[in-house]
Amino acid sequence: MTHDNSYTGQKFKVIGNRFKRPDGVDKVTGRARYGADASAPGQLVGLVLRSPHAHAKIKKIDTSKAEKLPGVKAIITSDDLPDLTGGARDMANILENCMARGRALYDGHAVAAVAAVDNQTARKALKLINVSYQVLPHVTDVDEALKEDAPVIHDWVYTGGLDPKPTTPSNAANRTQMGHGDVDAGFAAADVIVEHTYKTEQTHQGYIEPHACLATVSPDGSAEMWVTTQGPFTYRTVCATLLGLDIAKLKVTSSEIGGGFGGKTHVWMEPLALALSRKTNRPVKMVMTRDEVFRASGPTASTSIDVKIGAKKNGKITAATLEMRYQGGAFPGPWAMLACMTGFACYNIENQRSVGWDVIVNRPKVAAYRAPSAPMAAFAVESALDIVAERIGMDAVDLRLKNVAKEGTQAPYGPIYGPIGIEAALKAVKKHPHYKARLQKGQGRGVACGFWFNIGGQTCVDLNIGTDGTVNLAVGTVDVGGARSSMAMIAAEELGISYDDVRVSVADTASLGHNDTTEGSRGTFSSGMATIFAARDAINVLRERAAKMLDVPVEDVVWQDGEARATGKGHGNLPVLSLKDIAGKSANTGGPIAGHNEVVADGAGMGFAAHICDVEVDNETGLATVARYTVVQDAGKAIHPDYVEGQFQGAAAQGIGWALNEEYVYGADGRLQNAGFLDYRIPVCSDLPFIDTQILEIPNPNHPYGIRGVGETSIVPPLGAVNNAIASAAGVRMKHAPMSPIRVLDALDEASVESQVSAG
Amino acid sequence: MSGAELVTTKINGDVVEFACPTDEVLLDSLRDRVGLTGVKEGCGTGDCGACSVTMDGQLVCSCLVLGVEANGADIGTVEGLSDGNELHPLQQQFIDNAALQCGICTPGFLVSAKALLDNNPNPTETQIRYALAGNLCRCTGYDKIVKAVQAAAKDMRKSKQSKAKRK
Amino acid sequence: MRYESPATTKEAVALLAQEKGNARILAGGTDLLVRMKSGLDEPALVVDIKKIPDMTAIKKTTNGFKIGAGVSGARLGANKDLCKAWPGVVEATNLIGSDQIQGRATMVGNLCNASPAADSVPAMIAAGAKAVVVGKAGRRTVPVEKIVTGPGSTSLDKGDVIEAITLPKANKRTGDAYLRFTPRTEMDIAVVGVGISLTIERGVIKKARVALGAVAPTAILVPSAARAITGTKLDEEALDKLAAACSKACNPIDDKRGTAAYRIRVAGVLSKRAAKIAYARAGGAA
Amino acid sequence: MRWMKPPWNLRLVRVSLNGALRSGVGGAAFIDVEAATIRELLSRLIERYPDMQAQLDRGIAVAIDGVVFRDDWSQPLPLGAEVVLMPRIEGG
Repeated sequence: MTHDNSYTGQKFKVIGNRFKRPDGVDKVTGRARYGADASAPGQLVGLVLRSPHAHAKIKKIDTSKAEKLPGVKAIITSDDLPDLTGGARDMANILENCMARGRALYDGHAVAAVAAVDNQTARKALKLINVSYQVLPHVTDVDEALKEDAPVIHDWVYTGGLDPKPTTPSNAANRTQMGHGDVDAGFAAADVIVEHTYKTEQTHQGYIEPHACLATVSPDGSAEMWVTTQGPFTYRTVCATLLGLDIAKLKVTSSEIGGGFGGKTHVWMEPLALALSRKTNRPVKMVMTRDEVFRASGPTASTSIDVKIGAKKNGKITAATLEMRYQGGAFPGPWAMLACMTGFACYNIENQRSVGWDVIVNRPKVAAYRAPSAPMAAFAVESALDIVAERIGMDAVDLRLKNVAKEGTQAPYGPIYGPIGIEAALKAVKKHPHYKARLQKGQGRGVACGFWFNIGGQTCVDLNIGTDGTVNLAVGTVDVGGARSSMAMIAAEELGISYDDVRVSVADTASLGHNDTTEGSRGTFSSGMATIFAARDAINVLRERAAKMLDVPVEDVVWQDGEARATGKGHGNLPVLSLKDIAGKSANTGGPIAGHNEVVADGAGMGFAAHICDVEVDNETGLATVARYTVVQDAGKAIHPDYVEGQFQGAAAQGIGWALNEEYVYGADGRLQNAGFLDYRIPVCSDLPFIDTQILEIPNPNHPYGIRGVGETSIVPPLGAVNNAIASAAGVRMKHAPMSPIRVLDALDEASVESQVSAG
Repeated sequence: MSGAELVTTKINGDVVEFACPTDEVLLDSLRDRVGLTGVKEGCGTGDCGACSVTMDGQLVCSCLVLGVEANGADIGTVEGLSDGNELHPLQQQFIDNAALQCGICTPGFLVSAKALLDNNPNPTETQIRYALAGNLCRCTGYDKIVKAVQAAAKDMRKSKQSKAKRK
Repeated sequence: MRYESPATTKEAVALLAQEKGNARILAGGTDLLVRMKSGLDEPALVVDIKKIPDMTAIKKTTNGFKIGAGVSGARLGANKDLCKAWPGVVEATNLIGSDQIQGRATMVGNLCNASPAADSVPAMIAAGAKAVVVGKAGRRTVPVEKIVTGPGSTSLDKGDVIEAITLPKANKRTGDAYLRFTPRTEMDIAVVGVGISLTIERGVIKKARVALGAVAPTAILVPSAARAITGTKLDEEALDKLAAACSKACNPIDDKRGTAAYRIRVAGVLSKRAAKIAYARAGGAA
Repeated sequence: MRWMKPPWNLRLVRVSLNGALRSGVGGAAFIDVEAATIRELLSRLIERYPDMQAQLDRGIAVAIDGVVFRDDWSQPLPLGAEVVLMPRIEGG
């Protein structure tokens, strides 16, 4: 049965309220079970030996001593895993990232794994494995990797997207170009042209729960895995493909997930746990240490970006270009392409071109991180826009409004936008009390915008009605931040019953059809859509059953406010049947009552946000502190406003951390120097103010409730907003994020030297 | 092989005995030997606070205490916060204020916030923020957490007053 | 690994002296356990000193204070007399880590970990703190600045245990302060730390001690910085000289937490700010 | 109008291409294809430009009048619709 996904403007009773989440009690009492909280009889502990070198040939791995240690049950290296190098490169890359094959490609790259009876024994065993390395030249910086004398990391990588096709391998995996119009003509027409290069350092998602799994493979080929993941179905497909298991025989159960932000969309050590279990015929539990999470699970790209914007004196942007270099770690990725698609997405720029280079370096494989690739491009664009505004003497928000993207604007990646919310967000900023508030001495204010596509994808849900009229809803997207609550609200809304009568669970891969990974802000949009349709299917069944109970044709039964009533001539005195009445009699009217839906949730609504940021700068130390922060974002429709606000606040906090202090620091030896929460400085509670939020609701026309995704967009503006605020507070325009005290003080020094020179 | 010792300790009011290797940290003893998996490991180096417990009333990271040090001590974990069926005001306010998203940091925050409010029933926003600085949260931006602690502090002061009045 | 928790300092010394393998003292454990987790340290013997009454007490003596080696930062902060007499020392110790870390971490542990960036050490040095060292040869008293000899190394012999830290009696006209620079407000390691104690008479600084952290292989006492403000009323000129002397005394490195140039610069900035606080605490008018 | 509409008497859809996808069709910014659905569109494209297969394998999406479709290849292509072939995107 196909359903119409158009927005209907229906009036809501349940949606928009702030209910208590169903998993709340479990999570405040410590009962909720996360990745590392499961155990199985006879389980072994799996640990990974990792490369201490940024780039090295693995000459020999001698495991003989370790194997002899009592309690060691299995040791694996790439020799124990399928060799996929001849086949599809993407799968081979995933496996090679999980376990080095012949070469260690970054500090932290797995070279062997051990399963032993306990953690102490496994740790000893790792020390007894003898790996002979031949250290190779390495490169970790994105710009250095493109230089002619840089070591070329893979001999099979030829830059894609070039014509003619290159004949020598390169660290540039791909060149992408997006845009439209005639940029040369546009720049020729400009009164002012601003051109700068920006750099951003590598950051990590920083979820508090390390990767963890418990894998069991039986000799008959069946297998189970309990794992913290955003995509149990994807993990199943990938692990089964990598290891040659039957997809249906591998049951993956997603645990409660302690944060993901994109980092738990890729497999890391999970295939190793399955391989160790297969070799030992025992359950194997693997939990990464924090050091391993930083060194060997995907951070986001570090970048180097040239931006050029030309504008008329009246503020109209005539042309804009981006030339961007994004490193994807040791393997090719889509990251620069995403940057090309998002960089100018907030604006209506007739002549624009975005060029992106995906670059390979000796760093861990980059994974998606909340609106992947967009924050860095936005840092460059939003910072440059403020410089344009300053040069032409225009208010920076007015400049943005003058060029803002609207319904009918062509996106950088081609299509014409439908109804979108960036103009409304900027107008809301101008009206916001924060924007009008007086600044304290030493403070400055900045505004910046952000965009993220949002996606939909394959989704299915099962809705089962119990004989007492309460409802079980099984969804296949995971609950990273209150999704079960939103889904229960949607089911309750459709069925016309109370929120408390719906219980939502995240299904394992054996209980529900394929669901795409919970990424791209798709959870509430997609599973919400499937839940609406499943509930409507269930209502049709309920009407049929009511018709039987009332002995009337089903066409005469309508569903209203959680009740079936017969309409039409002669039915006036028939009883009204509640869902509970019908459910109670289901055994005699045809058996269990359920609704199902399988859908490709297409038509995701683009997300836009505008942020206001006040910072205070200590001119003597370069320390910038965020004093006040406001997020304005279009949610389409906020199902559960608490958790929509929570997404806005969390995304903004991550963006602020990125803007101020978070960065991977590599030494000259190519090793990561700050693989821990002490020196990788994510914001602590005392670093932040309350983060004010304003939810806009501009319905997505392609969702019955008008839902857009909300999870990612608000990590995009903070880098620009913070930079613009620093400029306003301290008079320096930063070109390198994070804008740490050292960089800000350097900029202040340069500015004072320049002013002395110009004064002299 | 590592030596092991028998440890007798009181955890959430119950006397518990377990044997643990001398180099094992209390976090692992609590999780793997006593089964209290509400105590979470986020870093193992005292930088995230997910493993916060109280030891003889003092807030500590259980990843930085040896299991054997718990011998004779009184340990409090998130599992001991609620009074039977009744949630602690902090637990209730964390739910009511949507102060958790993924929830992995929540047990540590609750234990730390309780330690704060036990010492200072009426903390300022700044005092709350600094007291909770040892607990990392990556989902919420701390906004709703601070508000939940403020609300719980108010609840606790009220219930203390009404108890005092009844007496 | 053997775990021992002796009841006296003498027993602790004997245990440490007898051990043939790697022996470690466990006070707060906030550094030791991190090193053990990462595999950097694999002791054969750990001696927990927190069951030794002498090591877990804060005593007011005729000469000042004696603070046991096992006293945590939290207990230090709760001692009103100590907070009043040596606020800079207490604040410096309380800056180490979170409340959770404060529940365990000790001044002596902070000292013996021998990190150049240890927060309590410049404050102790500025305050004229001494370490009571007990070893095979008995008890001796060593100025704090003589304990650490380089990153990760100390002047202590095998079997030596620091039993306590002593602080002199604080004069009413004495004030001390410690400031550090970190990018985050909490949970961070000093990029620069400055401890200053000074004594004034009618607004004029009579005696001063200035110590810097995180700008050299060890925390350093900077007599030239003390001279820059001695005999002054901490006017702008004195402050500038203080800053210059502090910057000059720095011998820092570039590392993941900061550059040498930044440390040199900010050592001067913080020294001025710390001096003003210490001066006000000594009763000097701003 | 960004481009001329294709003649109405043929069931031609004008598809614009972006970024790396253009290299699959010899650099063209747009091409006219006779197709009633996304599925037909993609099969015609591969018939005419075998190089497009690699791009398709890497993942693509089709925007019809601004609405992005990643998976539902049965979507009809209305006459006169604005059709854009773009890379398939994921997220965090």
